[in-house]
Amino acid sequence: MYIQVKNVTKIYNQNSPKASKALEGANLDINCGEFICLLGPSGCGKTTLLNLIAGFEKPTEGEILLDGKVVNEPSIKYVTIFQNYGLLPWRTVQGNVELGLESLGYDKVKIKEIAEEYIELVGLCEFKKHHPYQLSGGMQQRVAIARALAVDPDVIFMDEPFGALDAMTRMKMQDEISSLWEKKKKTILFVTHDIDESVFLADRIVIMTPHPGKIKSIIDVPLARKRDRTNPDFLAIRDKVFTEFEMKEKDRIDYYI
Amino acid sequence: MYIQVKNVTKIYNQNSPKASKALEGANLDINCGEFICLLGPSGCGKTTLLNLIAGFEKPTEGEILLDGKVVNEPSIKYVTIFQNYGLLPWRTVQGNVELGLESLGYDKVKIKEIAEEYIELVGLCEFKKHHPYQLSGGMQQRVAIARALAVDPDVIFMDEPFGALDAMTRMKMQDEISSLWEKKKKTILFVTHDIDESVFLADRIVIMTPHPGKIKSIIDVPLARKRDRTNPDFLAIRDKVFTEFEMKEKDRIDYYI
Amino acid sequence: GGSQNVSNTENVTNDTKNEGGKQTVKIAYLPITHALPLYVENELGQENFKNIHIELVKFGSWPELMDALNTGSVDGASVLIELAIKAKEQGIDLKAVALGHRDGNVVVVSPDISTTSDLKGKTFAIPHRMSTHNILLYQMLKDAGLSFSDLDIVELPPPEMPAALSEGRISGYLVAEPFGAKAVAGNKGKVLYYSKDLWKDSVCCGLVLRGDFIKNNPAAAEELLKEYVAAGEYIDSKGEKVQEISKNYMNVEQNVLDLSMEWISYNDLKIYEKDYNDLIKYLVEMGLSENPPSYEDFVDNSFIDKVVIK
Amino acid sequence: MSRLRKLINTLIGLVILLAVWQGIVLTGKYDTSLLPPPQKVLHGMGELIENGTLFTHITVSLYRFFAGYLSAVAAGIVLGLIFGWFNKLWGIFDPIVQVLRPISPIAWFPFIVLWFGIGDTPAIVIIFIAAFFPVLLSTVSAVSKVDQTYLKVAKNFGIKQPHILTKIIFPAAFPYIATGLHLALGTAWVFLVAGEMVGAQSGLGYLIIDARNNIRPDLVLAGIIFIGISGLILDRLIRLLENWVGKNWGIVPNERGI
Amino acid sequence: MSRLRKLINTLIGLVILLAVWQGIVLTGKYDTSLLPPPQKVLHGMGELIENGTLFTHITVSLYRFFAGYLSAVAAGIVLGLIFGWFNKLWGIFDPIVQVLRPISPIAWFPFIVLWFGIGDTPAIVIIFIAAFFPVLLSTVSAVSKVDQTYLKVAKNFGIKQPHILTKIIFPAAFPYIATGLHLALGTAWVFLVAGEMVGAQSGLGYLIIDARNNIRPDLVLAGIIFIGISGLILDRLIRLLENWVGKNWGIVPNERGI
Ligand SMILES: Nc1ncnc2c1ncn2[C@@H]1O[C@H](COP(=O)(O)OP(=O)(O)OP(=O)(O)O)[C@@H](O)[C@H]1O
Ligand SMILES: Nc1ncnc2c1ncn2[C@@H]1O[C@H](COP(=O)(O)OP(=O)(O)OP(=O)(O)O)[C@@H](O)[C@H]1O
Ligand SMILES: [Mg+2]
Ligand SMILES: [Mg+2]
Repeated sequence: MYIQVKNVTKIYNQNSPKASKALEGANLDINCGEFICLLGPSGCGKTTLLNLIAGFEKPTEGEILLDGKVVNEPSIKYVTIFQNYGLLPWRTVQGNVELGLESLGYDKVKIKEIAEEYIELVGLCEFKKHHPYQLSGGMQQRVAIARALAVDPDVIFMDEPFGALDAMTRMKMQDEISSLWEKKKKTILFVTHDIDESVFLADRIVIMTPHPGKIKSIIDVPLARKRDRTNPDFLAIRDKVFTEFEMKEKDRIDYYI
Repeated sequence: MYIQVKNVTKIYNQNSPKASKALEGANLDINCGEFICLLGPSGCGKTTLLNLIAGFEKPTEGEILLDGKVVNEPSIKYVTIFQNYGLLPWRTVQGNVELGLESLGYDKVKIKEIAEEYIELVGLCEFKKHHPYQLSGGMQQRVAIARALAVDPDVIFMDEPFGALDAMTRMKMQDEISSLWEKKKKTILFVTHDIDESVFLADRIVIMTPHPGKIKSIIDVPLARKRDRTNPDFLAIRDKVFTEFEMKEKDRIDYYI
Repeated sequence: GGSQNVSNTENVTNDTKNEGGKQTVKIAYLPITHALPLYVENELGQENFKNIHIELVKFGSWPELMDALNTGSVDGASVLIELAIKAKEQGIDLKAVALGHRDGNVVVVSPDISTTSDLKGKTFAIPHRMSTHNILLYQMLKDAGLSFSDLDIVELPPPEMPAALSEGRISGYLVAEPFGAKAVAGNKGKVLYYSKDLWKDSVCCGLVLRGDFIKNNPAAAEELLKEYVAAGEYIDSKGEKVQEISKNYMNVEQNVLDLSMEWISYNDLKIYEKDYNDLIKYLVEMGLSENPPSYEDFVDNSFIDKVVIK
Repeated sequence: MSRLRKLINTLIGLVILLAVWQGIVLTGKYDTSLLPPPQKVLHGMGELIENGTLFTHITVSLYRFFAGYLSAVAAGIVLGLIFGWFNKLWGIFDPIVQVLRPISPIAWFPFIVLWFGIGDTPAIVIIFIAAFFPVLLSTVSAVSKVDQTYLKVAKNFGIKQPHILTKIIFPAAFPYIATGLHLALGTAWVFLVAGEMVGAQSGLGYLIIDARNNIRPDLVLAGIIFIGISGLILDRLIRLLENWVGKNWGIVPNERGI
Repeated sequence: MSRLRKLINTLIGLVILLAVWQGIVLTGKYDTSLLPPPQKVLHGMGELIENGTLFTHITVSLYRFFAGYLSAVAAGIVLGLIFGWFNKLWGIFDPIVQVLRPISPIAWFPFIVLWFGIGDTPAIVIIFIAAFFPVLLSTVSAVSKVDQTYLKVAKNFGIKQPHILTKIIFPAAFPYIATGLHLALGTAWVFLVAGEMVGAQSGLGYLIIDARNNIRPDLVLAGIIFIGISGLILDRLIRLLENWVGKNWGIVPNERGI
């Protein structure tokens, strides 16, 4: 197993009156090169689980191993793409992509070269001198992806990367990330609350439920790439995920909408 | 015909160097009591068309009739629910719902009575003394709906009302608005860029395309209520809408993501 | 102490108002030794007034005091006579009716200065150009064959002068009392000259009244002057209450006060024509005033003559 | 817990300040009659408290301050709402305000005395001037930043003037206005000393000026400390107001602390 | 078009101001030697321009202003970054700053002279004091408001100190700091007059004080006008800086105009 989440519980603000259990007894094994989607409604601990694996938070109980080693702190080998991209607005596209490379100790020429390579990969050559605010949401997302890929990480964590995009643009980006993944074969952990998105992208879908955050079940998606959103097999799995949610959630969901 | 959009074109900042054509030659007829969805990617003029019909903007060319009269300015008979709900943050739930009633000239007791009736309708009795920020997105949306319904309008305009909600909450709200519509039989114009959402809600889907904003086609949704998102008929129409977009958009979409 | 003096008659208006049937006369002052007769008059003369009641209004610096005097917010002031002359020249109706004091200004220098020429190239402070202190400095330099350009002259708020001298920021200063005595008593400076050595019978502070006040209330002005002159005589006769009164109005140490009292006198507070003309001559010569008011225009001795002759 | 922490921090801060001060005094570089040691200032403070004058000074100053500040707030908000709403009018008055604003109240002294005499009124006027511009400008900009959606909602629900101003614009702009009020409070308090230079016979500003003229640096420092502490208390009070606004207006309390 | 509109507005504003002023003078309520009419002030301004003193005054004032302001900016930003980063430290210094801040620079006069002498330095110090606190406080709060995501990104990409400060914190905080700089500029400029009260022999503030001593209200007003206009120009300049920051930092230019 490449990533092992062993019986992990996370309680925020432990030993304080406002303690809250964000994740309870999570177990998850991920293979190298797998595309995993964490799927669940708001507050079910998706971000928490991701942050734990990426090393931004420490588990209250349990243990997380990444490539055999206990995760203690973030590392440039495991790059996270944040919910709002986390681009530095004061740097150009080029500057943002160069950010991670700067601490890898390459010389300036090399840094520029690599950055340009990845900017080209995501098709933003024309925009490399632009600032993030001059780009659309989809383009910003691609910059974040280029920045992550540029440091050649082993794992990429993505936290609702397409949450802010409109539905059409979103589908386009799903296509892109899917084909990038096929090209680069990175291990990807992808958080979403969109059922279609998870079915379209994942090798396996980790279904989570809140109060407290838990892993409810894991659904395999044995569909070939590139997937077709209107294909019956696709719809069958989509159906399955729907059922998975609607069964137990129906009567509960009223309270936390 | 209850609402008639006759060959309407809207150009913003006309006669200035930054003039932009937001909508071109739109024609649309809507029956009383119909649920219409405007569907299309960002920038295709959905909001523009809605604002024109609601009277917030005036068409550059063409004419819009509502109940036989030319639309000139907004009226309390046609209420809009805005993209970010448009709740007044300094008023409680109750205060927000009372807002429209205050200008209808009812006395205080009557206002309170009506407001409470509609707060109950959307199931927020417990929260009537809360301020909007103390509510989740879905609950805020329901306040906006209660506020709109309270003034007993003939038409309700909704601009991406569920855009900020997560996918699960969104589905729940779709169920709710659908059953409210069946109960109250208002004419509803609903803007969205989510294909599933439009198929789930609409009697007819108005498909729009950008550059410049245009009505491309109108798709009937002859499905019974309450609809099932995994039902084959549902999926067939969903399919149809997909095709409608993917055909011409595919090669273009690259440029405006 | 003076700084704790809290007056409850805070609302000072343009109109002279009545208090217990008496007309209130507002006189502005700065808490300096030069206004001592006013303090004594306020404490001891008050009961002798038949028709008036004086109210002293303290200010922090000359410009604000002049603003109040010029605009009629007060009826009169004990003020640097040059400032009043300047105001008169600008068209404000003021009359000088008495001196504030005689002599009493000293040139204070740091210990390393022993003659005027030692000041060459050094920084020297005066309160501002429109002052007797500037004239005294002019005369002192002239006596030593120097001119203003040989020194670096700065205008400084008087309270900051002792500190500036003590810290060596300036090498000397010339200003109203007790700021000179402060440095001397603290051994931070010494007296280089007394004003009477530089310019005999120099005119410094004066009691100035507004023209409209004099015109409308000549009797009040006369009463005011009567006790004012009496106060001056009382001070010079080393009246027993002088110490206590001055401590009440100027919250400075005893030794500082004693020292500054040694240099100053308060008898014969009449403004004589010769002294005034000397002053005018200086002002014109130094380019401080182009068209100063004549003695007749500016000085009104009618009151002091009445009360002194009595 | 957090309160205790704050108290401890404040005490540590105080100790550091006193230590530095005492340290400078101990170097002997400055004459103690020019830079008095802490205990002398403490003694001066005690003197002022004991003979009761401090209380008078503070009440008088607070009276003047609030008279000036509150009237500036009222005038600034009303004019700000008007200017903010009638953009064209603001276009004309904006340059006037922008030229008048950077002028020190001290520079206005001759004219303030001319129009307002001496004593309480000029102090109030100077505090008014100091507070007025921040309030006015923040109100104008707050109105111009009111979310268009609220106005659309008002129009949609048939709300007419003056209700648009009272029910929509003012409450929508109020959180920004409150920030302006906070800012103005600080600015205005700083001008208390200047305000009490024109013929005032009491007040904290007067206390300082008088102590300065009497060459009593211990009392100057005592006055400085009283002014600083009162200013701090006023600041905390308006911060409470701001937090209250934030809570009732549905905004996360702002921590700017400016 | 919009430029022209602005110019016309400014002119209309000017005309209104002059008309009101002239109107007050014409009522005859105030002696013209106390409230001079516009033409007399204009004449005074002409006089100052002709004999070249105005130029000297302005350059001297600007020198002092920038010396004080820029050093306050440097000190405020550096300390602000440090305090903002080391929260605990700020907990201790916060109370000290909060007590010192509301104290008028005028109150510090005796000690400023004691430590900094007379002439240029005290003016610079007073402007420094006036500018320092807004810069410091806005920097501290800017640092505390830096989006945690940026820090996470930095950590993720293995960026270490001091690069976190220079590459992340400072640029991330800079837009807020720039607002603080704007604020500080206005505050500091107001204190120019106060600053030039301590032994300065030139400068716009001195010009006003000297005119007051010479009972020349026309020159006082001339000085006021010059100070107002210079302040306005400085304000526009820093607004350009702010817009530049906004543009290069990916923020919508702010229109607060405070
Ligand atoms: N730093 C934190 N401190 C305290 N509680 C937290 C913190 N972060 C998350 N929580 C709580 O933990 C729970 C899980 O949060 P988490 O952000 O992991 O959910 P999520 O599934 O990512 O939700 P979303 O879809 O809204 O992003 C929530 O109840 C949340 O309030
Ligand atoms: N007030 C305006 N002034 C100028 N141009 C505008 C204005 N409002 C919209 N536009 C332009 O008109 C076009 C259509 O905008 P509109 O807001 O109607 O699109 P939309 O379909 O609602 O998009 P979205 O899904 O992003 O809300 C866009 O190109 C937009 O830039
Ligand atoms: Mg999350
Ligand atoms: Mg829209």
